Amino acid sequence: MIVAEPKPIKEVAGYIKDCTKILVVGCGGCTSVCMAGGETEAEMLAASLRILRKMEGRELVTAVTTITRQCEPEFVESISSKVKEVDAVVSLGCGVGVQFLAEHYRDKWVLPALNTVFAGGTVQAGIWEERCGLCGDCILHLTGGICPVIRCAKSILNGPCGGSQNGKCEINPDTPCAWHLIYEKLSAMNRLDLILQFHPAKDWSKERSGGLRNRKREDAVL
Amino acid sequence: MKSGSNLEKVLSQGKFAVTAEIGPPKNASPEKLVQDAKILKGWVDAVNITDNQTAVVRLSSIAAGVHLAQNGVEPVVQMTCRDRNRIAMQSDLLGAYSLGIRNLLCLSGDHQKFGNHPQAKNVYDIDSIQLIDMVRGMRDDRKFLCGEEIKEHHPRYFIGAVANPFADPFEFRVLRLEKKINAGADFIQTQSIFDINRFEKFMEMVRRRGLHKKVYIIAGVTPLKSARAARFIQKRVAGMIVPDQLIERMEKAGDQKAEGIKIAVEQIQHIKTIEGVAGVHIMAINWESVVPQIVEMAGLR
Amino acid sequence: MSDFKPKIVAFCCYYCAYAAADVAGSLRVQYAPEVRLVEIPCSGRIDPVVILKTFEEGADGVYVAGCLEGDCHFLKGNIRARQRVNYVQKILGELGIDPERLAMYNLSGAQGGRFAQIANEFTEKIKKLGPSPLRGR
Amino acid sequence: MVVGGGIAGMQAASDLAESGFFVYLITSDDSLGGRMARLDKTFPTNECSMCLLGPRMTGSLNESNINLLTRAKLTQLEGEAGNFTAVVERQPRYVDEARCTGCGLCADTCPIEVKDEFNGELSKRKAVYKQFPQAVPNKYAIDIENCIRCMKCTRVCSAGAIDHQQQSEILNINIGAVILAPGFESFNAQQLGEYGLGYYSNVVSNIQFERMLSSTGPTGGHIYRPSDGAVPKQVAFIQCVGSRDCRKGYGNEYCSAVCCMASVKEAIIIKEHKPETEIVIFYLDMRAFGKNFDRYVNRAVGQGIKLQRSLISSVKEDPITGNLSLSYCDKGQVLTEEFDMVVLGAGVQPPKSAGELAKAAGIELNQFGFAKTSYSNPVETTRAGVFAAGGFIGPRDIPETVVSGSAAAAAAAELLSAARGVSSREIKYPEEKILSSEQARVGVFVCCCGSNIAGVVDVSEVVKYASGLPGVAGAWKFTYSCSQESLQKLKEIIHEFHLNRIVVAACSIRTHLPLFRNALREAGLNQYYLEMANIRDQCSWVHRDYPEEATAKAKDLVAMAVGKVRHHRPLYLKPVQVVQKALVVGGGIAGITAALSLAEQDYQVYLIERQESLGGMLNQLYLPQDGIKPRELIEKKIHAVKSHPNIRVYKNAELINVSGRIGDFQSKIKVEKTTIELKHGVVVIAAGCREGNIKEYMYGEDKRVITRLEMEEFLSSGNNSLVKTVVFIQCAGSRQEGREYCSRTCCGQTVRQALALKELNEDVNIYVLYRDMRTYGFMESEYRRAREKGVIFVNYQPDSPPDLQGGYNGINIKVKDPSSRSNLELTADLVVLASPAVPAEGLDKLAGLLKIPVNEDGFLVETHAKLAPLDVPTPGVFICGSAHSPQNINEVIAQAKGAAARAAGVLSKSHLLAGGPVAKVNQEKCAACVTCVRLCPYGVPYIGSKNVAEISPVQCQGCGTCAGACPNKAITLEHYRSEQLIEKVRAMFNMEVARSE
Repeated sequence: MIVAEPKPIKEVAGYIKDCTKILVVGCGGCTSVCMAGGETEAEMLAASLRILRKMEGRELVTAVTTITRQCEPEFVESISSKVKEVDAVVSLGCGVGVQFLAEHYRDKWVLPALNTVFAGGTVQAGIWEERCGLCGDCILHLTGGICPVIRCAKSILNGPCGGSQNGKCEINPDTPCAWHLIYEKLSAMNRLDLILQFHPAKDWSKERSGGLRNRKREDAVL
Repeated sequence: MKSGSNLEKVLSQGKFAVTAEIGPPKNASPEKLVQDAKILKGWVDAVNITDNQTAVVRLSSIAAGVHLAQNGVEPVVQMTCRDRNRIAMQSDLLGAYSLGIRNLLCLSGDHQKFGNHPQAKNVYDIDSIQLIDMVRGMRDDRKFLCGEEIKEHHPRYFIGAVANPFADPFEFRVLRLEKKINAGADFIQTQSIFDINRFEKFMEMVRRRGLHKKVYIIAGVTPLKSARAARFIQKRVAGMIVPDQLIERMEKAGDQKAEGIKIAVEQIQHIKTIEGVAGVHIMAINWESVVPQIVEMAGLR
Repeated sequence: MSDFKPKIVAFCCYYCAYAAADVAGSLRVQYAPEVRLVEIPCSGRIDPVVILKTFEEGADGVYVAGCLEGDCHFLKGNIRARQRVNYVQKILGELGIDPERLAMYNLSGAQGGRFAQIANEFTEKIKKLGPSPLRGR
Repeated sequence: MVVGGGIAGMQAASDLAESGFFVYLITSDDSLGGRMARLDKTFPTNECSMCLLGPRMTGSLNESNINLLTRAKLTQLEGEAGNFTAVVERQPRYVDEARCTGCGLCADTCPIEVKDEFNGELSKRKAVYKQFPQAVPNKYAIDIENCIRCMKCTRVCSAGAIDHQQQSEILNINIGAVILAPGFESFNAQQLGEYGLGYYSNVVSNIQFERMLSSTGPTGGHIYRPSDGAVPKQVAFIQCVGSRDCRKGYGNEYCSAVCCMASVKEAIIIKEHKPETEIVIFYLDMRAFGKNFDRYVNRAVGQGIKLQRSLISSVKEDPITGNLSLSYCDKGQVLTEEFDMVVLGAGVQPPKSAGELAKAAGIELNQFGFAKTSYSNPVETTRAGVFAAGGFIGPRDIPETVVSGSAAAAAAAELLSAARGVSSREIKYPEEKILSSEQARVGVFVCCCGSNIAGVVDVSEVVKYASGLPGVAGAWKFTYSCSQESLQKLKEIIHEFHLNRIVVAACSIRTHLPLFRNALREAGLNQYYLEMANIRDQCSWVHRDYPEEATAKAKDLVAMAVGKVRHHRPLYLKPVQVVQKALVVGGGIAGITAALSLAEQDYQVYLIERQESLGGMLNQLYLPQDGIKPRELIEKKIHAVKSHPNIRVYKNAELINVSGRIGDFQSKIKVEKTTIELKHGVVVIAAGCREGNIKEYMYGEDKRVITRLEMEEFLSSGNNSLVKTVVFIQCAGSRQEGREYCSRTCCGQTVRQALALKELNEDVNIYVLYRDMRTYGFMESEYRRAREKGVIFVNYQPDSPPDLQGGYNGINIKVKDPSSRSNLELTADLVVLASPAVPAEGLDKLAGLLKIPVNEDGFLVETHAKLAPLDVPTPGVFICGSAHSPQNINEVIAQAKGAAARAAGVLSKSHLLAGGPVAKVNQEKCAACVTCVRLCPYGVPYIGSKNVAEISPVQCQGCGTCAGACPNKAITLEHYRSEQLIEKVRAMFNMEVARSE
């Protein structure tokens, strides 16, 4: 899932300082699961913004709604009547959600309430961690299912670098060295040959630096 | 001869090579470099120039290399993968060669977190082994990384790589060394050795795989200035092992600097006896003046 | 400030805090009349939105009272409640509302005296802090 | 048939009805309630007696399997166990119960006033009357002896209920078993002229005093001197009036067991009303032997109540001031003190009707006139199929009365197990109105609770305020909202005003929610359309000195309840299957008795015991008690257990895990090295107690110092020829810091051991050093016998305990005798310590497994100290025996049987109802984030085949932890949904805004 985290409330309050009516839109997808943008957080943010306004002595009218996923035009459209009523929309979706809302409602300010941080998963209740670098050219079959692109601070493909010690990355003693993990995994699976292979320079054109990526599935296009 | 550099000549003749290392200044003046060149001239076979070491901005390693060369010292230009993509790197490789640089040491580079621009975006378009492969390809296959032919005047570097016998997983370090050799490394400079036993073990594994016959291994030595410095390296620098008894010895010594020099000399003498070691690389950062003394005491000149 | 009569909402779990309040009653332990009790089956039921909205409505102070730690009728609800209280305290801090206005207490169902003591203590604290910045706005 | 409408009778009747029997509950009174209805508060929790009783009475009346007959007497019992014909004579009430609405107009118009015996004749009542405001059934009755037939009542009664011509009727009722629970009476202290009751107006009996304390009593809960209405400043209590007195005509030989605590309670209540009152309790022994009693007494002493160990021989009145002077002996001196008021701690005695009833039922009475029952089965009378319960067996407090009611129910159910379910009836509520779409019309009912609430809170003001709240269709004031009359009225108002949401502002949901929910159901409303505001326990009682603030708070609480109830939704309960088997933990007398009772009632029982043999503590007791030898008793019972086809015994077995819920538990037990899984519907905890360690009195240092258990063995060996002087030291390790409770069983055991010694050798010198001899109840006779036999009892004070020195000739003991203020020096061959009874090993762990709280002393905590002594908060789990608190064998047996009856209430049903306020998933919102799955302490939620969370309403315990964490608000805890809580809070602030505007 896409993992996001709340922006400082006062920062969001700053975005909407000139608004009197806002719609706070939660997302029932990834940001719900990572407890950053579900209805609970949407309610929390709305209440927080109202409280800040109240303390300024000004009123802020908020409406709160949550849509199943902000990254689907139909769901985005489903709140059009509510959007019409307000000066601005505050989205608790990921960066995708904010943009989908902004694109769909061209004449509305759509403001982000979250910082979208990474693609990852729940390693334990309340703790999420990055796992995928969205590089567009997966090499996990070579690395024992451990991604060096995102889990190595240098994204090196022929690791580990010299900074690997006691299985930890040099830049953070709490972070495991991805290449150490790869080494252990491949060694346990008796496939060290994979790590000994020279991994040639990667084709990064499939990564974000290759320009806006899209994907098409012909038979699904309507 | 692959490159025709002095270092390559020394090594290929089977002589015990001596290299040193200097860090370029954090300014635009060649003064310090010229000074260091004067000190080192005649004492060493080549001198490494670091590439924005620890991710701190310094005078470019290629330019510094040119200054050294102009002052009679053969440089080993270091190149890291942190700050340039494959285009910039190949461009710089062409440029450096045109300025007379012949030795190149390929590294991935310290993470920017440790430097003075932790906010910088790192590149790591390619990694150090890919860099070695790329430099070798330009030399041997006369091709750019993309496969395009270098029709004439292809750069022919004496390709160096680094090895850290003190990083983990230990057993894998030799395998990775082999990977670097396979990618095209001609010589290897190791991380500073304090734990000589571990280095012995490392070399034993190297010999078992016959790697010492495929590559020149130059062992890294760093004279310790003080017990405090030793302690700092032990605790703070990733990928370094400093045995406690070494620190204790430094602490007990009356003149810690002299003791540091003495230890370095002893280490060099020990290293010289290890089969498969082709030379020493003396890394006396900010203490370049001590290099001649060590070289002399160790009986290397 | 002496005539400031704070409005305090206490979210009390049925098994301990509410029961303790009843015991305080049967023992006629007298305590501050400012506290308004809202019964919840377990302190673990409390959610951050309810707490924050209680402040928004104008509460000068809010506390959640559950069973003693380790003695939760529902095993761990009171631990969760404490975590959520901590979370809302952080948000209150961000909003510029003294996090001290929110507290978590633990007591057993038999501790009528303790219930009264908590009510008094907390009321005193809120009186010292003065009216909530949201009061009357 | 249950004879007696007091708490014992009601308990027996309701347990039987729960277990699938049809019960005739007959009482000679006009109302249910018995003695407890006369009490103001109960010890040691100071809970309002009527508040506890009210729901019970209403519950008994409303139970469809109980047929209540008032003014009815059992006159004859023919046939045999399992098939009796009971002849019941019903006295006319002269008021048609079916027609009477309890409005009270008849009493208002009645010109005749007579002394009200219910209030101890301190006030008057009419000839047509209701015993007390909360009477159940809420029907008037005519005292025909005093009625002059002026017919005023007939004319005023619009319901046409008055019928002076009513005749008594004789009913022949076919029944299987009879439980006699006619209760007890107070000793009439007028018989003891020296105390002046009846002559000196400021001398009152304890029952009169209770009535004065009661807010519905003659003085409305205020204490005034009867002579001049002044508030008394000095009050004396005289204990043992008519008890522990073997002079003919001076009362009874036995100890009445409850008066010490009752007086302490009354004293504490006076202090609560008027803290400056000086109170002295004159007593012989402070018999605070029950659970948490000693703490209660210590609290009284802490509040400045003086306890004076002195016999009062007479009371003298100053005829001018009405003051009373008491002379007593203290530390060798005779002192005289004057008091404004004297309360006599009059004891209890069998009801006057006991003889008549015994004759009718064909049972024998004991020497004191109580029902003769067996020590080994304390509810069994001399006639098969006839059982006894409550005060009719002997003096006892409320929880023991409740226990005996349950025990008698179990005994009857054992006898009649074949007939279970044959004649029981299902309750039919009117069909529920479907209201979910209708706009909320809230009815607010504000209770005065006599003066409990109204004495502090301005109830009328609250009513007025409530009626103006949004959504409120009307507000009403009730004197006692829990009375039959009020409940009836509530139902009528619901219909009349088309109410669909109800707020009752009264007392605690912990005691009264079921009652009002039931009323809603009877009115055709979903029971969850109710919200209560606790304006008594959490308002009027705790803000007594701030009536204005209390009223404001009550208004807030009412507004909050209204705010919430408007957002209530109807909730429904679903039937779920019951595993009709029991797990009994503990193979001592308690566990064995419970197991046998359940097995006899035809339920499968798993009995597990940690030790390698059954029997527990009784294996170590040799001396007969009431003619029964504990070891023989236990051997007989073990044999019965082993041969019973319904009981499976696991020895060396330990409960290691329990999951599931009431009706469907899954337990893992470890038997030696194997783990066995058992399924059962209930758990009975009978883990017992053990002898605690003693650090004092040279125990372990000198072999001549032994514990009471070691003494049992010593006596059984018969080898005691060398012993010439024996000293017993009581309270060795009990009633001290860290173990502030009484071990209860020691005083009786000491007396038995002393008598056994004397029997073996008349010449042996025996001294008993004691703090209070707690030979309560009939044990008092043995205490007296011991004194007659020459056993010397010496009192010691805890601040100067006996001092022991080991010597060649024996153990030298020095003890200070506070009555003579001299030091007594003794040399003993043997010192016997009354060792403490402490919780069994592992009880805390067991409690943890079943989520049962333990008290400061390590014993299990019951749901309610008075009315639910065998239940614990975890549904489907029951406790009995010494794991509850230290007890004597007959008491343990009664508890064990009682627990069996409580358990049978669950096991008798094939299905239980589940659901209601549980977590519910809105699957459309669920993002399957797994938070609830990880969080639930019971592991209930799971991600189902639809890839969203599912929560089974049967297993959900309703804590709402998941709802509090759900990131997308997909989970709601019904009845406590966030919006309901927020609306509840908002209501209080909205109102404030409205007020300021």
